[in-house]
Amino acid sequence: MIEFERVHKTYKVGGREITALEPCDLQIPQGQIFGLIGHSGAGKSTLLRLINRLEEPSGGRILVDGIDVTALPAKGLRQFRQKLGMIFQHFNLLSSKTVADNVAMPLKLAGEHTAAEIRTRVAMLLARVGLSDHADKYPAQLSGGQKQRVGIARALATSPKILLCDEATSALDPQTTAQVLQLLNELNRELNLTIVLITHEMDVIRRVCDQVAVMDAGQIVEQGPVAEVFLHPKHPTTRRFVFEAEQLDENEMANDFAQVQGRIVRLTFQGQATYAPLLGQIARQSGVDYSILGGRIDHIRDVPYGQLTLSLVGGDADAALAQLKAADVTVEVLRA
Amino acid sequence: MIEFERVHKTYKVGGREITALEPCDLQIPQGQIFGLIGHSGAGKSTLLRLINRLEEPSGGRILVDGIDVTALPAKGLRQFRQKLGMIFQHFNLLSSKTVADNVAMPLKLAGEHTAAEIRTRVAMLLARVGLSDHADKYPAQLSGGQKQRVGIARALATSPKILLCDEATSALDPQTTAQVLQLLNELNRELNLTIVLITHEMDVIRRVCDQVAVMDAGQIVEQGPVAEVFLHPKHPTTRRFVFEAEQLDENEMANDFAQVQGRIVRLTFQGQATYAPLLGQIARQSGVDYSILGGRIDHIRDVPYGQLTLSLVGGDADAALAQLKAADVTVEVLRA
Amino acid sequence: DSLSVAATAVPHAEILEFVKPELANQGVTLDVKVFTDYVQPNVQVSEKRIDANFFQHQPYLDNFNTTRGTSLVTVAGIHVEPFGAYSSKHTSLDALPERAQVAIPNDATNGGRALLLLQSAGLITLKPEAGITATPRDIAENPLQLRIREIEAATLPRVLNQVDLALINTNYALEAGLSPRDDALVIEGSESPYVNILVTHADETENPALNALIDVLKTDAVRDFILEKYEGAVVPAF
Amino acid sequence: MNYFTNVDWYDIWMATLDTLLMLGGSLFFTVLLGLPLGVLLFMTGPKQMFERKGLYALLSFCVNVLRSLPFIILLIVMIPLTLLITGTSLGVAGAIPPLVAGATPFFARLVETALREVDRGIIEATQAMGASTRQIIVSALLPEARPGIIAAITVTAITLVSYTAMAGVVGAGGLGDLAIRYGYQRFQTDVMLVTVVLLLILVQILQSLGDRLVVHYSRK
Amino acid sequence: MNYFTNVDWYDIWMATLDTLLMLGGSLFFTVLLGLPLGVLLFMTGPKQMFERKGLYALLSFCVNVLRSLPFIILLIVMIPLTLLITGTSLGVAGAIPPLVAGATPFFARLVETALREVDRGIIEATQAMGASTRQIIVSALLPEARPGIIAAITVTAITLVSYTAMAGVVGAGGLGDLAIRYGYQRFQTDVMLVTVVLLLILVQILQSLGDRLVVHYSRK
Ligand SMILES: Nc1ncnc2c1ncn2[C@@H]1O[C@H](COP(=O)(O)OP(=O)(O)OP(=O)(O)O)[C@@H](O)[C@H]1O
Ligand SMILES: Nc1ncnc2c1ncn2[C@@H]1O[C@H](COP(=O)(O)OP(=O)(O)OP(=O)(O)O)[C@@H](O)[C@H]1O
Ligand code: MET
Ligand SMILES: [Mg+2]
Ligand SMILES: [Mg+2]
Repeated sequence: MIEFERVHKTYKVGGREITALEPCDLQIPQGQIFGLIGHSGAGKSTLLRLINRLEEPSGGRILVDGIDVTALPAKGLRQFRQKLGMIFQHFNLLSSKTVADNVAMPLKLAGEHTAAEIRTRVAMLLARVGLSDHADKYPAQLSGGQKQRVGIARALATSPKILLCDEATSALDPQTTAQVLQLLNELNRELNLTIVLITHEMDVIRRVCDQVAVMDAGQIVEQGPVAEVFLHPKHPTTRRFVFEAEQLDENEMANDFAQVQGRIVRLTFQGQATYAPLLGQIARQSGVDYSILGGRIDHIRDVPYGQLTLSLVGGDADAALAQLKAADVTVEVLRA
Repeated sequence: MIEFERVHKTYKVGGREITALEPCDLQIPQGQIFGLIGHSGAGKSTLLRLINRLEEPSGGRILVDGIDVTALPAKGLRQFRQKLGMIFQHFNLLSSKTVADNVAMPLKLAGEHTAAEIRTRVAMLLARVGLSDHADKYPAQLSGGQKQRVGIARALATSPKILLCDEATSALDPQTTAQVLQLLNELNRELNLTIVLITHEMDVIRRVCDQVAVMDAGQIVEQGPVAEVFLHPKHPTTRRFVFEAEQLDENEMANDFAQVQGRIVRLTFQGQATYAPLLGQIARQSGVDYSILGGRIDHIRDVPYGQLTLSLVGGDADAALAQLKAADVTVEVLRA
Repeated sequence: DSLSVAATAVPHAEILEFVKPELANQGVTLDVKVFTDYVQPNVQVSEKRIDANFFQHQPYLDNFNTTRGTSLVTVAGIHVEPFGAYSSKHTSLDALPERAQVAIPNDATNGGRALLLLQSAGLITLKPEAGITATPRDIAENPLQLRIREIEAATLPRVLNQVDLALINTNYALEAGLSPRDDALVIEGSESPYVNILVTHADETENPALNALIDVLKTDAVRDFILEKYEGAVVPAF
Repeated sequence: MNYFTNVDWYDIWMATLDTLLMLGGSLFFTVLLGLPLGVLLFMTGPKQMFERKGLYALLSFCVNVLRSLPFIILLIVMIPLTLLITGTSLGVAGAIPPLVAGATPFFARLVETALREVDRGIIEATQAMGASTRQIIVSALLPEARPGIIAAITVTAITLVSYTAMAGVVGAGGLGDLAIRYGYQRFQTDVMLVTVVLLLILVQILQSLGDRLVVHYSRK
Repeated sequence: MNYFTNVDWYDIWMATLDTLLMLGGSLFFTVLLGLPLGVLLFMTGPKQMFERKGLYALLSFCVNVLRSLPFIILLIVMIPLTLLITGTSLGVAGAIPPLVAGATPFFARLVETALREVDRGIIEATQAMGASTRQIIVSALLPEARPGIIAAITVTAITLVSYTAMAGVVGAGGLGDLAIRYGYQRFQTDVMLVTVVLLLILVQILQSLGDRLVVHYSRK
C-alpha cells in the first residue's frame, strides 16, 4: 500500500518557484497495477520519483506499507529502496558495464547472492526480455528499445515488491510491448507485485492496469478503475485524453459526420453484453438501418468492452435505443 | 525523392560483425510521409541515420533528389544536411543551452537570419509545440515530453525539405501527439515536406503516413500504402505486427472465442463502404444473428476503414457473406 | 671504515672522486652524496646523517651557523672558486654607463658575494651592517644608478649579451666558454675569503676516516688535478 | 610587525605584483594557445570525429616534448625564442613565454580530456544540422564542455602559480621566488610565512572562483 | 659515441632507474591517496550528493595549501614528516613523500573534475537500487568516470616526471636532475640531450599507454 498525504513538490528555476506537484492525496493498494496518465509535463515522473525519494517532497508524507518514507534515515532508505524496482524514462544504464553487468548490478549491490546465482538469474532475465544475444554488448551499441529492455530486466532483477515504471514501453514496438506487459502481468499475479506505471499508450493502461489516475498541471484530476475512467470519463481533461486516444476528437467528428444522415449515438458495452448479438436483433426488430462510424471492441484487462458510434436511419430508433438500454448498454446521443 | 541502392550497414563488436541493415533498396517519393515500423533492434534507426550520413554505409548508394549522398565531400554534405531536419530518439539537446537557444541553434548555424528573425521564429516554434512558458529553462529542467518537443521544434527550425523522425512522439501523451502529428501533416501539405518517420505507435502511421515499410532483422520485409499493408498484411512479421497493434493475437483470440458459437469471420471495410449501413441490412435480409467480437472503425490518413471480427449464428450465413463481398468488403473466415 | 660526504657536483664531488682510490688504499670507503642545493648538506651533517660536507666557503658557514644555531666546524680549506665580472658590451668597468644593467646571482651566497665584489671595484657602497648575504636593498650608495638584476647563477652566462655587466661564478663562466683570465673585467684573487671548506659536526672532528680524507686532499696530486682540470676556474688554496 | 623583522613590505608588494603579472600574462596566453591545441588533439584523436593518426601523433609528440623538459631546462632552451618574442629573456616579460610553453601542453591535455566527456549524441545532432567543423567546436563542443574546461583553467592557473616560483631563474621575481630566496636560502621564516600565506590566498581565490563558475555553468 | 664525450652511460642508466623508481613510487601513492581525496571533494562539493559546505571548505583548503607551496619549499617543509615515514629525507626514498604531497592534491582536483562529468541519471539509478554511498562510488561513479580518471593519472604521471627533476635538492638524482646538473649548470649539451630524449621516451610511453587505456575504456 502506497499512500500520499498532502504531498507536494516545487522546483526553483532562477528566482521563480515552479510547482510540479500540487498537494496530493493518493492510495495505491498492494498488488495493484496502477496507471498514471496525463499530459507532457503534468507531473507524472515527479510523482513517481517521490515514491522512492529520488525527489525530496517539498511537503507532505509518503507512507509505504505504513512506513513514513519521507522520514527514513539514510540506512532505512537504502533498505526500502532495495525492495523497489525502477524503470527510468531515459533508461539510465551504466555506459561502462555490459548489458549482463547492468542487469546483475542490483543483485551484486544487494550482496545476498553467489556469483553463480547471479549469472543464472541474469541469463533468465535477459532471455525474458529477448536480449540473450546482446549480453556482452555495451549500452552504446544497443538500439533504443534494446536499452529500454535492459532497464526493465535490471528493475526486475531483485524481485522487488513494488515496481515503478516511467514509460517503460515507450521505445518498444507493439509486439515487444505485449511481451513486456505479459511479463508484468504474470509478476503481478504470481508475486502480488505492486506496479505504478506511467504511460502514454492507452492500450497499455487497458491491457494491464487495475486503476488509473489522470494528472493535469500537477494535480490528479480523476482516478478510478480503468473501465470506469475510460468508458465514462468525467473530468474535461480525462475526456479529451481518452477521446484523443480513441481518435474521437469531438470537433473533427462533427465535421466528418456532416454528410452522414440520421441520428448519431455512442454505445458503450461492458462485460458479456459486448458479445451478445444485440445489434443484429435490433436491426431486425426495430427496422433501423445503422452504419458504424467509429469505435472499437476490445478488452480492459480481461473484461471485454465495446464503444461504437452509430448513425441510425429509418425504422423505430427510439424503440431500438430503449432495447439497448434494457440490455445494459450505455447510450449517449451525440446528434438527435 | 530518397533512393537506397543496395545499401547495407554492419557494425563490429569485439571481433564479430553485426549486420544492422541487409542490402536494401528503397524509394521514398518527394512529399510523402513515409512510416517505418519494426521490432526493437530491427535496424530502423540505422536506416534513418544513413540518410543524412550520421552512419556511413558499409556499401551501396543513397541518392537524394538524384545526388549521391554517399559520395558528397565534406562541404556538400554540410549543405545537404542543412536541408534536413532530424528528431532524435534520445533528443540530443545541448545541456548548456536554454530551450530557446537549442531551437535557435540550426538557424544560427545556417547564418542566414538576423537575430530578430531568429527570435520571432523561435517564439513561433515554441508556441506551436506548447513550450512558450519554458523558453528559458535548461533541458535538465524539463520533463521527458517537453524535451522531445524541444527536439521537434529544433528540427523544424530551418524549414527543412526532408524531416527524419526517430520516434518523435514516443514520449508524448496522445493529445500532444495529435498536435504534433497535425503540425507534421500541415507542413507536409503546405511545404511538400518529405517525412521519414519511425514509430511504434500504429495510430501514428494510420493518421499521417502515406506509405509504410516494415523492417525485420535488418530487412524491409513489406512496403506499400498504409491501408494496403495494415488491412491486408502479407509477410508473417507484418501480420504479427499489425495484429499485435490491434491486440488481435491469433492464439489468444482462438481461446477467447472458444465459448462463442457460430462462424467467426473478419470483415475489412475500406472507404465509403465503411459508413454504408450494410450490417443492419444483412441482419434483416439473411436472418443471421451476429456479435462483434473485436475490431475498430477508424481512419487511415483521411480514408475511413473498418475491421471487425464477427460471430455469425443462425440464418443464411453464406448469403450474408456473399452480399458483403458484393459490397466490396473483404471477408476472411477465421472459423467455419 | 666508511665516510659519507655531501658535495656539490662540481668541483667538490669530482675532487672527492679523484681521491677515492687513494683513500680506499688506506681502508676508508668514501661515499660521495651529490646535492644541488646549499641548505640540505649542512642540515644533514648537523643531524649527523652524513659525516661531512664539502661545498661551501667560510662566510657561508658562519652565516648558516648563526641563523640556524648549528655548530658545524671547518676542518680544512681546499680551494677557491673565484668570482668575476663579465661583459659582452663593455671592455672595462670604467666604460659602464649610467643606469647600466648589472646581473648578479640570485642565491643568498653568490648574490652577496657579487655585491661585495662590486663594492671592492668601487661601483657601489654597501651598508656597513650588510654581511655576506647582502642584497640589493643593502646598497647605500649607487653613483651610477646601476640597475641590479638578480638571476639564477647558471643562467647568467646565457643572458650575458642582454646586460651591461654580469657577475659570474668562475665555474659557470668556464663551462659557458668564457675565459676568466682573459674575459673578466675584474676577478677575485686566491687571497679571497671564499675558500671552500670541508665541514663536519663538532663531535666528528676526531674521526680518523675524516682525518685521512683531509690528508689525502691536501696533496700535490690534488693540487695538480685541480689546476689541470679546471684551468683556473678553481684555484687550490692549500 | 615585531615578528616580521625581515619582511620588507614593499618587496612583498612588488613580488605580489610580479606574481600577478606573470600569472595573468601566462594564463591568458596558455588558454589562448592551449584551447585550440586541446581541441585539435581531441578532434584528431583516436576514434574521434576527425581522426587523423599522423597529425595526432605529431601534435601529441610536440606536446610530450614540452612536457618532458624539466622547467628550468625549458627556461634556458627557450631563451632565443623568448628574446625574439618579447625582446628580453629577463624579468617578468622573459618568464612569460616559458611559462606559457610549459603550461600550454598541460592545459591542452586537460581540455582534450574535458572534450572527450561531451555526449556523442549532441555532436551528432550538431552535425545533422549541417554545422561546419568550426561551428561544431564553437557552438556545441565548447559550450557543452564548459564546466570541464573551467575546471581545467583553474587547475592550470594554480599550477602556473607554482611554476612562477621557478621563474627566479630568469630574474622574474614573484612571491614564490621570494619564498625560496629569503625564506629558504636565507632562513627568514617570517618572509617565507608571509609569501606562502599570500600564495595560499591567491590559490584560494582562484580555486573558489573556478568552483563557482563550474557550478554556475553546470546544467546537467 | 664521439659526440657524446661527456656522457657517462652508467650514470645515465642509474639516473633512469632513479627516475623510474621515483615515478613508480610516487605515482602509486598519489593515486592511492588522491583518488579517495578526489571522491571526497566531489561528493561533498557544491550541489553534489553529500553536499557538506564545511567539510568541502576544509578539504579544499588543505588541498590549496599544498598546491600553493612552491615545490622546493614543500620538499624542505616536509623533511621531518618524510623522516618519520621513510626514515630518511635523502635519495629516492626521501623524494617520494614530497612528490606524493605535491601531486596528490593536484590529482585529487582532476579526479573531482572527472567525477563531475558522470551522468546524474546513472547516479540516481544506482541510488534507486538502494546502493550505499560506498557502493555508489565503487559500482557507479568510478567505473563511469574511468576514462577521465585514467586521463588524470596520465597527466599526473607526466607532471610527476617533471617534478622529479627537482628532487635533486634532496639528492634523489634521476634524469631530470642530471639534465639540470650537467646540461644546465655545466653546459654539457650532450648530457642534456641524452637525458631529455630519455625523459621524452618515458613521457611518450606514459601518454600512449594512457591514451590506449582511455580509448579501451570509453564505452560511450
Ligand atoms: N554502435 C553499434 N554497435 C553495434 N551494434 C549496434 C550499434 N548500433 C546499433 N547496433 C545494433 O544494430 C541493430 C539495429 O539497431 P537500430 O538502432 O537500427 O534498431 P532500431 O530498429 O532503431 O530499434 P529500436 O526500435 O529499439 O530503436 C540492433 O541489433 C543493435 O543492437
Ligand atoms: N529539475 C527541474 N527544475 C525545474 N522544473 C522541473 C524540473 N523537473 C521537472 N520540472 C518541471 O516540472 C513539471 C513536471 O515534470 P515531470 O517530469 O513530472 O512531467 P511528466 O508528467 O513526467 O511529463 P512527461 O510525460 O513529458 O515526461 C514540468 O513542467 C517540468 O518542466
Ligand atoms: N662553491 C661555492 C663557491 O665557492 C660555494 C658556495 S657557499 C654555499 O662559490
Ligand atoms: Mg516524465
Ligand atoms: Mg531506434
